[in-house]
Amino acid sequence: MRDVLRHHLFWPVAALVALLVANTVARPGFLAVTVRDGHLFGAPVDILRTTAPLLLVALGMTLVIATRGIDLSVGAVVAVSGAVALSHLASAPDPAAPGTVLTAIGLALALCLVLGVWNGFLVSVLGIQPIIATLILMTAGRGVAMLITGGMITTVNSAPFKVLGSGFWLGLPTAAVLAFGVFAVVAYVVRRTALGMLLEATGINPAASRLSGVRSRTLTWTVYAASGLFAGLAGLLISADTMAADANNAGLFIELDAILAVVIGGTALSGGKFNLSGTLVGALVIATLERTVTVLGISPLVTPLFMALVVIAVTLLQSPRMRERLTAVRRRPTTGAQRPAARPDPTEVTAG
Amino acid sequence: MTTSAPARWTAALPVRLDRRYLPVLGTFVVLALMLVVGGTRYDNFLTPAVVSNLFINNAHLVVLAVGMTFVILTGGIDLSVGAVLALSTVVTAALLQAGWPVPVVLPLAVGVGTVIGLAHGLMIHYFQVQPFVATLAGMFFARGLCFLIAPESIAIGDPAFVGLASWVQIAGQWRMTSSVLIALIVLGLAFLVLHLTRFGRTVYAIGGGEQSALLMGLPVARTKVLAYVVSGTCAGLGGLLFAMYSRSGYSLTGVAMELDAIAAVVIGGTLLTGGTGFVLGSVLGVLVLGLIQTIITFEGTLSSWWTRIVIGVLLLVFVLLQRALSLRRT
Amino acid sequence: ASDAGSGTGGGGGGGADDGVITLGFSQVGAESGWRAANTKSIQDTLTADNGFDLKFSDAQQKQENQIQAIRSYITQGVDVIAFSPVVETGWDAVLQEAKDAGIPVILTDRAVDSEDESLYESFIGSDFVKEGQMAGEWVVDQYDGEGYKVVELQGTTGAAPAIDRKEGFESAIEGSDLEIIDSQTGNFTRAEGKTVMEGFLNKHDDIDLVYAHNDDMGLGAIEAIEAAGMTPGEDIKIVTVDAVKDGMQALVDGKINYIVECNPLLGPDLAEIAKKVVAGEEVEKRIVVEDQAFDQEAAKEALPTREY
Amino acid sequence: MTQQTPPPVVEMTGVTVEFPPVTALDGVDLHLRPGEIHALMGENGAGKSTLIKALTGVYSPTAGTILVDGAEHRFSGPADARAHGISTVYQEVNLCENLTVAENIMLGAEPRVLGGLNWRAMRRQAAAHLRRMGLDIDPASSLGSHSLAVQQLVAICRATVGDCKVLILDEPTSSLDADEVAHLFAVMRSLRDEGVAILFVSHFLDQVYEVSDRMTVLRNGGLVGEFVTADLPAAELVQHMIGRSMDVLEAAEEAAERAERPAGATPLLQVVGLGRKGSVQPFDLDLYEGEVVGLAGLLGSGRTELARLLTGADRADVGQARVSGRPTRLRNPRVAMGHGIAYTSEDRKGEGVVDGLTVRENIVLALQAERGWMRPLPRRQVDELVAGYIERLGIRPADPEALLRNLSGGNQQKVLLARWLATAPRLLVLDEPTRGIDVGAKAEIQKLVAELAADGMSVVFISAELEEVLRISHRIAVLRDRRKVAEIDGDGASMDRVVDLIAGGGAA
Ligand SMILES: Nc1ncnc2c1ncn2[C@@H]1O[C@H](COP(=O)(O)OP(=O)(O)OP(=O)(O)O)[C@@H](O)[C@H]1O
Ligand SMILES: Nc1ncnc2c1ncn2[C@@H]1O[C@H](COP(=O)(O)OP(=O)(O)OP(=O)(O)O)[C@@H](O)[C@H]1O
Ligand SMILES: [Mg+2]
Ligand SMILES: [Mg+2]
Repeated sequence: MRDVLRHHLFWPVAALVALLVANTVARPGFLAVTVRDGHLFGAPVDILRTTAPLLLVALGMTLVIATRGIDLSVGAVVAVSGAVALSHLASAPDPAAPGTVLTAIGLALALCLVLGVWNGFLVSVLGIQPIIATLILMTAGRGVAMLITGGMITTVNSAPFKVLGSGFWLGLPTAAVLAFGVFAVVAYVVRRTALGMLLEATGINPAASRLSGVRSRTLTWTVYAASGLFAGLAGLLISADTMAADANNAGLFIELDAILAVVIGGTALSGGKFNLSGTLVGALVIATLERTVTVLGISPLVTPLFMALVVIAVTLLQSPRMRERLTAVRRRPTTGAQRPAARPDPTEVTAG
Repeated sequence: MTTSAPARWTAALPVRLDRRYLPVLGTFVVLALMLVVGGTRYDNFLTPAVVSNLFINNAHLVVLAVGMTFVILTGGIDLSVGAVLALSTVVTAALLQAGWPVPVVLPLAVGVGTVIGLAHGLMIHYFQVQPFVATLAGMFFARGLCFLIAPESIAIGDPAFVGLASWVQIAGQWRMTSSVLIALIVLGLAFLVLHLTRFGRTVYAIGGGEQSALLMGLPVARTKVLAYVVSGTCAGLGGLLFAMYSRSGYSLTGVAMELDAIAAVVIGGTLLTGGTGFVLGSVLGVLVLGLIQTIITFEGTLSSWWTRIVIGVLLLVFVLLQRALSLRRT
Repeated sequence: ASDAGSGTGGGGGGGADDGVITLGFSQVGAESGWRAANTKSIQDTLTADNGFDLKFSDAQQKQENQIQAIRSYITQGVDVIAFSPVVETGWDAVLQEAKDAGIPVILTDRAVDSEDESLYESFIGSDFVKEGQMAGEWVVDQYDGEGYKVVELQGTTGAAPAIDRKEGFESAIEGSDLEIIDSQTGNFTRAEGKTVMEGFLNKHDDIDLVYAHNDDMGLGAIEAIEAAGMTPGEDIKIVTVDAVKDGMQALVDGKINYIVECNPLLGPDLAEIAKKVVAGEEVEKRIVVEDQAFDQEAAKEALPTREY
Repeated sequence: MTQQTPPPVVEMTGVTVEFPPVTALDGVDLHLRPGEIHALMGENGAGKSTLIKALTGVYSPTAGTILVDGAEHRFSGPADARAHGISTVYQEVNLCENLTVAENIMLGAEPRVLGGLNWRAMRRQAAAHLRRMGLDIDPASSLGSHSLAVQQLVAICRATVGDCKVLILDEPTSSLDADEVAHLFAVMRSLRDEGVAILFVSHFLDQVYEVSDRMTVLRNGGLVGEFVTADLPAAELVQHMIGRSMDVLEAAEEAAERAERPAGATPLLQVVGLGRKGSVQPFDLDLYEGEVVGLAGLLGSGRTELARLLTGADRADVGQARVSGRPTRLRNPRVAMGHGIAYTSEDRKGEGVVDGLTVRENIVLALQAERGWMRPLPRRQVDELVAGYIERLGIRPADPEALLRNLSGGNQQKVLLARWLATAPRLLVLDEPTRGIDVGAKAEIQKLVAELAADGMSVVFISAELEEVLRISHRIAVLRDRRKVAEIDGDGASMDRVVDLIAGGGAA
């Protein structure tokens, strides 16, 4: 029991469960999943699908944060991706032709990769602080997206492209399969190769890592590029969801959601140890939270207040101080040996 | 940390221009450059009116940036300032509308920010919640309170308040509002506090290494909490200034203004990792952002998207120039 | 920069002498397709050919940017200032400055909440409350007596169009047996419209009608309804405001049942009023653009010539 | 004892500190009397630093009492302890590099004027404190621009500011050279004579014998006993500390004597006129396989800088380098590593440990970085490698999964050594590798260096301890004022000769 409580995923998972319970109380059939035309339907499936883009963005964000960075531009990249893909489709004679769709996807992803590389260049080569380096693209990126769409919302009909957003694959939403698949592959690669450790070393002590021969610059560059690419993919999913490229609103504030997901998942923003499984849970919590607001019928006027309270509750429960209290209750007298005040380092969050 | 390695060598260089001032100096030089380029490119650009307006339009942002500087110097961040500013405008407008007297309303509006800042500080220090998250929650919270109090914008008609807000001093073309005066006073106070008090130096020490500051026996807990209180209070005051500026309270004011404040601080040469930077730099940062906006308006032919792209490009040019200038001497 | 000294004073008259009217326009932003159409209409009308020198600035939804832009226009000494206020309140000071400088001001799209009407020459735009009312009246007219359950997709919380369209709709359905069972913000966007509608569908089994504060959210709702295996426009009726092209197309396709127009093409009106104002003619204080409403028949006729 | 002993100013009894599952301190007593210098002795990881932190409230003990001046106290932290007259210099330099030297010394007891800091008085007072410690640096310069040793001295200055009745120094001498140590001891003695109680931790036995009056010995978190220094022979002390007899040590020290140097082939690394502006003057140096080259010099003489140029940690402005006869540019540490050149920095905290990673990850870091991320070391191999080094260097706790930040200073140093040994370099540049390492382990490391050289590795060895350098080096390069001034053969070198060269006798 103690080990369960001390596990780094305990509180995020508990929050997720609590939200699902709240939904089920408000709406008893909430968790029901039905099969229709061989596809799965129901609120949980919806949640998986809406989690997809956020998960991708949060994945890139986790890697960037591991190197002590941050990527504010993901929202803008999402917009660019959608704008490029849909504009290409819209200008093609037959938007439904597989070739056209593939070109559109390829173009969008390629451009987003370039944007990520650009961020990485500013941060790793020119040494500009990540928040400012990515703020530049955050501002200009949406402009670029609008330039591409001419400020209008570009809409198009293309069944194969639409599959990305609202199609199904083996009964599951394509978007979810894609995002969770990419996530799994990346998580596997990061953890099975030495990438994870080298990223963490770079994030914790850049000077020591450099002296140890870690290619910190290349690594940093790579994670920004990856973040751009994943945001681009997220942009495709988002634009395919409604088949519209909305340069202004697509991915608006997704960077905040992504960062929140990363943090709820137990990765410290100060860099170093990161936790991809936590990010996954974090993204699910946020997507479920959004759904909960609707299902509980919370008035738009108090929605932000409600979100704030949930976030505060989760983060407070997850805080080292609180954990210690809670485990202390269980372990009784022997605890309290280590005063947390002695180790204010926030990376402690991941240490437990 | 990372800065220590290059710093080793320069200590022995004969030229003794303190490296710490270079980023601020860089900002200043580029700011001057921008003014010159703007002046040659547009008519009526280098007039006292434009310069006065630069301050009048950005007084609230100056105050926000000053508060943000404290927090960033400790190595933290405060994402709530935009929302707290909005809350303060809404509180001001709602209370004035309800007929409360100005002398009561003003401290209340600022106090709202102080209380939220205190809550942030306590969460961050005593519960070790990461600043980003704690203040993000604070941002939602403040925004939520705004909507609860008044979703619609409320005009401020209170003559006393309006009188306070519209006090304009004209010396030739130079104009000033009381907001600018307040902002400058806040700036001066912040400068003094940061450089001449133990609290101020402890703020820097915490940014240099919280663990070290703690082992040095400095009052880390109090200082850290206080830094967020300062930022919250500044946000509250910023709200008041914004209410004077716009003579209204509106719950959607200041969306993403925290980014402007952060950008201003960072452009001013403060490191987000904490411990290095100057509050005067932050004000230069605000002026840079304001100037970019002014140039955009003077350009006058940009469509919405080009506006954003140009802002991005100017920001980039600025950051690159500043970076080049501050790297010169390594 | 030599004549800057008198900039705040006599700039107003000076520019018009050469027959070209310098007009400074401060747009809210580019937050929606509607806004883009509005901007395009203004930029296309106020051209040099039509005798205008347009100075355009985008405030990116920030009031402070807009105030700054207006101040800047005053110092630049334009002939007329026009703007779509981001917020209704808080303009007295800067409008007073414009008035002192002798520069007339025209409001477009959104009004300002000012006691002193002399601060601006004229307002051109739609009446959001009326739009909500029109939508509500049509719904009552069509479905009263059937106990319809309505869900509402609100615009951005706190934004004037959202507040007014909600109010107008509510007042219109008062007394009928229509009931708004749920209302949530979709932030005027398609994606959020879809997500919120999904939530509504998870939550309620008995939704009969969706009232969306703009077409985009309505289009998002269509996606959600289709994804849930129902037919939009039949199983669940949809009523929206705006009448942009995509919305009209959906209306023609039968996926939307009724759209109240909110006309973004304010350029020609603005040009006309600006010319009159500069010429010193009297203009009406409030020019409400006639908003049409379309049912499916009307949409079929209108769609081919739809510009935006 | 015949003399009347004053009552202890600090009395700790039965103090226990746990970091579950580790018990770092188990019922330890400590009596600290006014006017004495009290040495706290023990191997790496024995619990010395933990005892100090328990006293000053950084950790709160799970059991035991702490009496200060006869009254029970539980301090809430260093600030609180300081307010009660206990000032501490912790093991790693814990100052703020971004602040000026003056601030680092004076903050907390800063002179004021009109309620604000009085910068001028602050600088003046700081300068006075620095001078007392024999330091002549600008108080207005930023701390980060100084070498670790200077920072260490500044930290000590800080502790002696204001009136303190207890001064705790956790390994203050580990990065100081003889001169500085002498200065420090003078200061310590004068404070003692003023009645201050001083608790002193050091791994240098001769220093302990030179300066301390009494000592408390810890082993494995437990108390061995309290002794009067004069009554305890060194051999017995070591036995108390390591729980084994001295013979083991002596055997190790024997083995550490430099082996015969192999006949000179082409140098492994040859540098000609290598230098960097503001760092070291151009110098020539040949490094052969199987040879240990020691660098000797005073504090700040440029040993570290020279080492950094050899290993690509800093880029040289001028000069050439040849590896095995082939010209190359040591642009960065990676390039150097590619040539088999490894460098352990003297700045353990700043440039060595990756404290959020585990022992295992820290040990394999350099090796893994060299292989690239795509070729992860097989888990089995890693486990064997790590277990091997933990065993060989006596890293404690012997847990590969322990976070490095939870290891004692000396054990962290061993981990760093293991990191570089794991890469099997051809040239190993060790900058203060024995810093903070206990007697037993130090002998082990010296032995290791000798063995590595015998196996054909080339080693550059930097240490503040001249004897150590003399004992194991085949050749010694002497630096003065950032310039290489001499190169002498290890066999012919006597202590006096090297000291002469280091001091330079006036002429440059
Ligand atoms: N924060 C911590 N968490 C867990 N274990 C710790 C922590 N701090 C110290 N320890 C453990 O407590 C033991 C004692 O460490 P301490 O730092 O007191 O040793 P020390 O005697 O100072 O050694 P050294 O001479 O190497 O500095 C070590 O085994 C160490 O691993
Ligand atoms: N006693 C001192 N007084 C003033 N400055 C010093 C002193 N000692 C060192 N420094 C400063 O420290 C800097 C770096 O010295 P460095 O670390 O290279 O020397 P070192 O020979 O490696 O000595 P050590 O490793 O023993 O500290 C020098 O640039 C010098 O400015
Ligand atoms: Mg120790
Ligand atoms: Mg050195």
